[in-house]
Amino acid sequence: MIELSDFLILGALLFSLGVAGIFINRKNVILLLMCIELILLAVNINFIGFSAYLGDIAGQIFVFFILTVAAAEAAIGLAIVVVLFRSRGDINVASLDVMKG
Amino acid sequence: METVLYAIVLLPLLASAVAGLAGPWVGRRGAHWVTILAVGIACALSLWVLYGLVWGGLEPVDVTAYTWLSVGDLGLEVGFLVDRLTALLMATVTFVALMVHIYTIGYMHDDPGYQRFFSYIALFTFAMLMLVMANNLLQLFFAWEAVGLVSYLLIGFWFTRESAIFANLKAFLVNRVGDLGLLLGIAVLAGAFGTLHYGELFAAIQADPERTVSLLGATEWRLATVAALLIFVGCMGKSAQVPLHVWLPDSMEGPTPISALIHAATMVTAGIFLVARLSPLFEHSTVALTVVLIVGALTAFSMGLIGLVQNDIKRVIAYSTLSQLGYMVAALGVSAYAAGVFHLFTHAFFKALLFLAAGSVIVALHHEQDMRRMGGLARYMPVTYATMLLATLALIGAPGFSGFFSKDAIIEAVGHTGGPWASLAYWLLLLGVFVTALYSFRMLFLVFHGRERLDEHARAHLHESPLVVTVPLVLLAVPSVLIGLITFGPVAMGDFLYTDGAIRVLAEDTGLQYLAAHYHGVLAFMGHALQTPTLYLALAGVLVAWLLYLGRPQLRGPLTAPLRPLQRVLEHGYGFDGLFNRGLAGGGRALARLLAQAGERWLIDGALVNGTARLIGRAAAGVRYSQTGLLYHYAFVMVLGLLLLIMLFVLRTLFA
Amino acid sequence: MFEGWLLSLLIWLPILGGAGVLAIGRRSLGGVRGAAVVVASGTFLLAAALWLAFEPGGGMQLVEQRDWVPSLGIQYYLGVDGISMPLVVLTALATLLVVIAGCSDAIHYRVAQYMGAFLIMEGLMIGVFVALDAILFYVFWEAMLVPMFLLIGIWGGANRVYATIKFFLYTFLGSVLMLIAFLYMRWEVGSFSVLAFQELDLGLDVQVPIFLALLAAFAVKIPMWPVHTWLPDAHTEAPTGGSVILAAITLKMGAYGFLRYALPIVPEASAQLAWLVIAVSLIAIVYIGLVAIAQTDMKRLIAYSSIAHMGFATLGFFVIFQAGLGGGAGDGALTAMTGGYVQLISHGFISAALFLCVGVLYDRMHTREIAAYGGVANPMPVFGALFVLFALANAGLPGTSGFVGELLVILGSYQASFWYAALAGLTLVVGAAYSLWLVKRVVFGPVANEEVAGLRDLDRRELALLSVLAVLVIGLGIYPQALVTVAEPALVELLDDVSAALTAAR
Amino acid sequence: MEQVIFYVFAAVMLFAATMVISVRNPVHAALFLVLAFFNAAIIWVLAGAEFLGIALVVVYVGAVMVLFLFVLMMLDINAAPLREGFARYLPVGVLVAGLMVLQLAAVILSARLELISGTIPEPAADVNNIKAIGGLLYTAYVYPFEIAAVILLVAIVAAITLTLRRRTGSRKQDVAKQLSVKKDDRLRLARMRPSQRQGGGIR
Amino acid sequence: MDFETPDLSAALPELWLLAATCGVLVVDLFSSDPRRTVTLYLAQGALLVTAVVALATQWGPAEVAFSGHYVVDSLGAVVKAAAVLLSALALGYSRPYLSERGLLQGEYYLLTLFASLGMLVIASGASLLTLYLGLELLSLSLYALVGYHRDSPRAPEAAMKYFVLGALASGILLYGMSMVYGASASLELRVIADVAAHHEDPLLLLFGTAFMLVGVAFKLGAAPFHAWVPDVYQGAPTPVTLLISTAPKVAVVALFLRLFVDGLGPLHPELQPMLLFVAGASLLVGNLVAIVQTNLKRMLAYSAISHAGFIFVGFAAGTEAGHAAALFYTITYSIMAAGAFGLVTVLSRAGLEAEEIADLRGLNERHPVYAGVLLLVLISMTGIPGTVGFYAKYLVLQAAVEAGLIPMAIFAVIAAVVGAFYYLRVLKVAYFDLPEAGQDTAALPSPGASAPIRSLLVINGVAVLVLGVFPERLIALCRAAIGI
Repeated sequence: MIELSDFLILGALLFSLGVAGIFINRKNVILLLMCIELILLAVNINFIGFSAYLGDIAGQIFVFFILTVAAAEAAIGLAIVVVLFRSRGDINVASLDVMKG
Repeated sequence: METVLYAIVLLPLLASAVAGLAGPWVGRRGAHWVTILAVGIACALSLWVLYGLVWGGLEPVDVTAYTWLSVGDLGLEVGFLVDRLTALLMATVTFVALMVHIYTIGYMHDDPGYQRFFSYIALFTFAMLMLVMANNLLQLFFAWEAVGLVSYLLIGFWFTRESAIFANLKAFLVNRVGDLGLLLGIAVLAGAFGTLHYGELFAAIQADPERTVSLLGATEWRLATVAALLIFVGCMGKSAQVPLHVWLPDSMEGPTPISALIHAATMVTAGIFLVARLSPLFEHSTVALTVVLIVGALTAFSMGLIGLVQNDIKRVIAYSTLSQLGYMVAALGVSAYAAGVFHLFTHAFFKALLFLAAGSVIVALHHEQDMRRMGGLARYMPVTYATMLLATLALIGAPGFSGFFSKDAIIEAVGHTGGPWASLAYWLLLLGVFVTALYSFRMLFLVFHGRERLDEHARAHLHESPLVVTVPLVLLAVPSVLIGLITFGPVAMGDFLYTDGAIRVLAEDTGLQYLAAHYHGVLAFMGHALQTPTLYLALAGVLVAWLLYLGRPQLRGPLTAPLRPLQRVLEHGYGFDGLFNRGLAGGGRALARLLAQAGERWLIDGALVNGTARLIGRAAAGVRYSQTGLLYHYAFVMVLGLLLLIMLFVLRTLFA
Repeated sequence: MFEGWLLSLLIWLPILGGAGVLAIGRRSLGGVRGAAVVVASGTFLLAAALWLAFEPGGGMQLVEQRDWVPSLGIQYYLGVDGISMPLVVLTALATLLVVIAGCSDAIHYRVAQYMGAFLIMEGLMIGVFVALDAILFYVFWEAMLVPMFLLIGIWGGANRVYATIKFFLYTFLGSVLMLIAFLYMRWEVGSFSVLAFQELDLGLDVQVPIFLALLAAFAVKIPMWPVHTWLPDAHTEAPTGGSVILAAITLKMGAYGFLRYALPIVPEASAQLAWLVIAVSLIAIVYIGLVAIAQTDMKRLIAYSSIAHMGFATLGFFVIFQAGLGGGAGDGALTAMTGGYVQLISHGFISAALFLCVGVLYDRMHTREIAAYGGVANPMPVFGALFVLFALANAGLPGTSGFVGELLVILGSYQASFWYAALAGLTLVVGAAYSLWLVKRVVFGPVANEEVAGLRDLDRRELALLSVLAVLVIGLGIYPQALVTVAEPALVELLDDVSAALTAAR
Repeated sequence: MEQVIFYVFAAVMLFAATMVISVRNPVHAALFLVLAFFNAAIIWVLAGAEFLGIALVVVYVGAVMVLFLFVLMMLDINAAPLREGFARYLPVGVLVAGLMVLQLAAVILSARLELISGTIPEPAADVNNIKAIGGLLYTAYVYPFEIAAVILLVAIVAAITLTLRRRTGSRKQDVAKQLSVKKDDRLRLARMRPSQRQGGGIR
Repeated sequence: MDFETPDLSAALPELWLLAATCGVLVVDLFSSDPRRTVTLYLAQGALLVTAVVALATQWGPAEVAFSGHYVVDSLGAVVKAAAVLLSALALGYSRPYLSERGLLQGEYYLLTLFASLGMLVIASGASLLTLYLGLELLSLSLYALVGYHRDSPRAPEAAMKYFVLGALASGILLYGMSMVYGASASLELRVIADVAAHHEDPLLLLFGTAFMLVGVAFKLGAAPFHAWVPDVYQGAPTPVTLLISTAPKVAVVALFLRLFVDGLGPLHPELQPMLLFVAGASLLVGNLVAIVQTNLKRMLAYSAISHAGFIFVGFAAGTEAGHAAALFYTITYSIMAAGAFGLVTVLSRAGLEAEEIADLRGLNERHPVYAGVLLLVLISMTGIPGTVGFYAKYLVLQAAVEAGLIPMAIFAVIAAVVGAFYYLRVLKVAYFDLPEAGQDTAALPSPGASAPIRSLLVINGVAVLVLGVFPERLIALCRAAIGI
């Protein structure tokens, strides 16, 4: 028997990893997109865990929509990455500091 | 009667307005005619009032003319109280003022500010009349300040002279110190009795003389003492008593006619009048009277001494005024109000004469005032010399001259008053007589006798002054000599000032009452003088002056050598001037600069206001620094914010 | 006939007129000046009509009450009593003078905006004095900052930016706290009517914070030590007209606030904290007076003297609690309060005149440094005479309006304590010192330099402006009863209310 | 049994996720992400969400991750110099991430909530997950479904807007542009200011 | 299985706008007009019609449709109308700017319309799902719009930052939603409200709420989730900045009200300290850092942060008055922001972005009317009475005071005073500074805008004044929308 808390802890760990990935990573912007995918995955695990626990299918449907949106988000995100690369020739996160202060 | 009073007061005011505001239209002649006419009429009417009050059966008047302001129960009004005291002063003021007006035509002949000057002196006359005719303290204060104002304007009449505008500022400020005392005294009285009308005030004090007032904590002070002392501070300011005398010698910067007016009939006498007018109040406080006596005696002696070392002819006379004012105040201090007022009265004539005569000399020498560059003028200016001599004799108290009676009466009155303070004062006043004679004749000898020390240019044009100058001199000389003989009996020794309650004396055994009781006529009084040291001291003074300045000038060096330190002290006016200029004025300005710099610029503006702004700016720069532009820092901040929210507000409920 | 609209007209005529002047813009200089003078004169005539229509002792009059923002309970609620009416007239007068003074070549840059700002400000200031709804009051109170900000900033002196921003922020900070207090009271009372506020029966624990909030607003505006430092800067840098309005009117707004809000609404807290206000008032009188002496800039000096003079007003208003409030022998409370009130109007005349005088000099010499002058009376005798007159009035000479308030406050505060009177009385010396020392250095003395020698005396416009003020200064000094008759009943009523509230609290 | 499977796959998934954020080469990171998704899919199936598990693999692994790889390779980024500073900031990152895990765990494991005791029920054998979802999607969830469609449309439009390069070589007259030309577009006056203080105090 | 056709008419505004957007898409495809006049007018027309439709069909008591995913009520109607009108305003300002930079393409309008559609969805969202989807629809469109000016050195960077942080925020929001779902077993806000009201231990709900709050605060640009705001405001093309700073804010206020009032309202006592924290931090950070900005757009961005703080004070009050205040504040702030950014747009032209504060030097000398608009807008942002900004602050403060949040109210007004400084600084440059001697006045920005846009700007400025003097209508509307 899988306990609900297992799911949630898994989600929590994954969420934290994703979030940490965003602020630890100083390299590739695309990695940030991957981290976002990790975060969404964590959320999805939560939803599915609750959905199963509650016996309510709405959680699964939410996950379905999250997947859809995530795909759209990825598309736009990658498009921005491409634009960024074209405009400055690299996608180094640390070099995104023209505007500050 | 009231119409007459209005006319007396308002005519000079109107004339002043005409001369001042319409100066360009009325021209020089218009200005002097209108003012002289107005003051002349006022003088005539004043004499008529005096006559009426004394002989004509007029009753003293106490009317309210105009409500200036009424707030709640407190009515502040303008009104006239005319009794014999007032009438006497009205007559003196207008008469002297009239003489000064006439004299001015000659004296200010070439001055571009001719109309302005007439306007001022007419205004001065008006202010002084308002002062003496007031029936309440507020109006008195109004006039008091107005007098101060006009003196300010007159002393600074030649406003392009640095020294003149310094002197007038000084005069005004020192007077203001006195005014502060007077105003507070008024506040005390108004606060206690809810009225400022003389009659009501005196009645109220009479009803409850022991009333007290608390000033500091629980300590109770007698109201009468507090009020009297505060008001006397005002008197010290206007009547230039030590230590508020510093403005007076400097006020010599004004044109000479104004010196005459200020020193003889107006302004400086206001303080004497004030105390006399408020005698019902002062009588209730022996403390106050003692203070008055000491201040007066000190002034009388110490200021006379300074007169010895002055070289400026007008400053000698100025110090003599200070000294004489001291006599008057000392008289007030022993409840010899009549003697004080009488001295005021006689002094007005001969002091005006002294100044005008000095002015005649100054004009003749083209505004030369230094006595060391005069000498031997008697033969060039006989009328001036003669009148000046008479005035000087009156001043030193030569028997028969007006000054003799008034001054002797004061000295005798003080002498017949008991108590250690009175004895001290008596000795000071006696010595003062010697000093007075010494400096007066020193001046006379230096100016009119001896070697001519004039420069050639001055000598070439030297001649007697025109009639318009000499006539007032002569006209003033007459009362200077005679007025004492005529009026001494009734005014000083009699009950002239007491019958209508103008002056009230509570004590039964004052020195003056003793004198009055033993008074047997003018001649007897003169005879009695032979037995007093006064006369001999005056004579000694004259002799010493003759010896040092005319007879044996070569003795002057050896004799005065040991006194050199004293001389230096005197030349510095006991340091009062230094104290005032550097200590008070300089100190005040230094304090002001300190406050402006440290308090305003550094503390409030610098530290508090701009400091706050700087602090905000620093904080802003700090927070701004956190906006690095780097994506991971932004994300980091967001996550920290999230953790903070959870930690502060969610986990709190978990562990609550 | 139009009495029901009189107050509205007084507010909106200048505001709309100002907008109209703005609309003329740069097209016609003469048109701008003419229109501005017409609007200002019209407003002044309305104000004169107000004086005539006013019945002394008649309580709130010419009341207009309409819904404005009904969902918030904010009303367009106007009315005048003896306290506000003279201030309205003073405002109209000062603006008229300023507008006429602005018709010279000294103001050549963006004249339409200059005039428009003054006219709009006039309407707003009148609004402050006649508003009986707290929010309406606040709206006028704050909105006034904007034209003044621009006036100082655009037409001001070298350091104008610092001065105007300081002015704005300082007063803004003070008044926002007042807004909070209003909101709180509206919560308690359900209406913003000032009169309803005054009926409010609050506990002392609530009154004190409200009082402090109101104090923050009014103390800054008046200004009181130590939140006064915006004033010298603002006065100094403002153009002449701005200084005149600042000194003559805006400072009065703070004082008016005390009379209309602080004292009647939170009497107990006012009584409780009166010592504080009295203390800073005395500090203002003595300390600020001394500071004024040390100034080297004419306008700065006059600005400091304004602070000192307003100290008399606040002293008069708050000494009442210790000066026999509620009648009694001499009735020091009424005396002091009347004195404070007269001081407001008088200071309006005198400071306006002094700033105009400085403006006259500044227009010719383009410096305000005292040291640059000396002996001005030689080339400018008429000016010199008037300047001396106003300086003497500033020093509180009897016979001028400056004396009346000081006398009454001193007499009244003596009832509270001899030492209050003594410290306040020091102004006799200190005030004379800074005023006359200024005169000595500027007007008197030998001609300081070539430039001074070349000065021309007042032209007719300047002479007319200063003469009007001279007449008012002397008139109020000789016949103060004209003002007191109008104001006294309202002040008595105020004192009665305060004393009743205090009695009830005990 | 299920528990063991869960833990194994969860462990692998966490490992993969850790590698995603820490490996040097972004291509490797993408592959590790694929691994994580696979494991997640299995866990989802364990919890009875078969449809979503399949969809995850098909949609994510099949489409989205391929897109990632495609872009990565297209942009051809040099991986080596990007390592700098990683170790330096790691402790802080780990600290905050750990703190976050602690907080989340504190709530999830809190005894007050019955999340620990709650178990995931066995998926009922007769329930058709796909059918249930499909039935709801087009009835109760029709409105969100439409919005999702619009979101995808936006993604298309946005991606095209951002990345499509219109041919720039063609010469075309732009009257508006010609008209709006100002002198300064052709001529630039270099204005040299003395070094100016940053930070905008009142100037 | 029954397949019922749902009653689509409930969502008429959304459907209309979607249809119109598709229509615009097609029309634009076939339009060869380089100025895109038809597209612009169609888009604006579509938005205006949407506003009318929303107010006409949806004003009234709340009704739920689409199986609990959609709610028809007055709040939705007002928010929709405000949002689309502001979008239309943003479009109105945009054309010259875009055309001068060669950016004038149909996609710009499409994305704006999609963003507006997202706002509509949010405004009527009655379930977590709808709200999430609406938010994503809005956000995705905005990400693309921010990066729209591809050749600019800053826009891609801004877009990247916005995107990554926005996605992170969405993730956090979703995590919170998952917790709320777990606690209440439903996505419907009505049900969640019911659960929240009767839950004896709302820890999990509260936990989720904290996460969701982060998501919402991020979208509103409130500290400490504000870091994106200045960079995005600065980097985005000015018309996009204008859009971002106006309409979406109104939608996000609706999002807040839906989530935390309709849904989690019963939790307000626990939520209040968080809201106060966010409000305080925003007021502090926004006002402080704005002081040291030299770039006008950045400064306005920080000022937006501080205004978000004020909006949060209204939220924190938690009363209906507070919510109405927040709504009013947001709408009026949007009008002011539109004026401010509109002015920047109008003053800019190809090759010169008039976005440095120093560029405004001597504006009053050159263009007194524009200077007047700037004056009105900025003093309104300061909160000076006579302008609508005063009533915005007033309503918030009154709500705060009546909710007993007097210390917060005092803090807010003091922050507003600090904030006044930087607005004054801009006015100082525009009014008090003259063009430098030797500076060629032609080198200063001059309006490259056509007459309609100039009048639009003037109307915008005057609206600030008129609403400030006669605020009753708008206040009453906002209050009615909340249900007072």
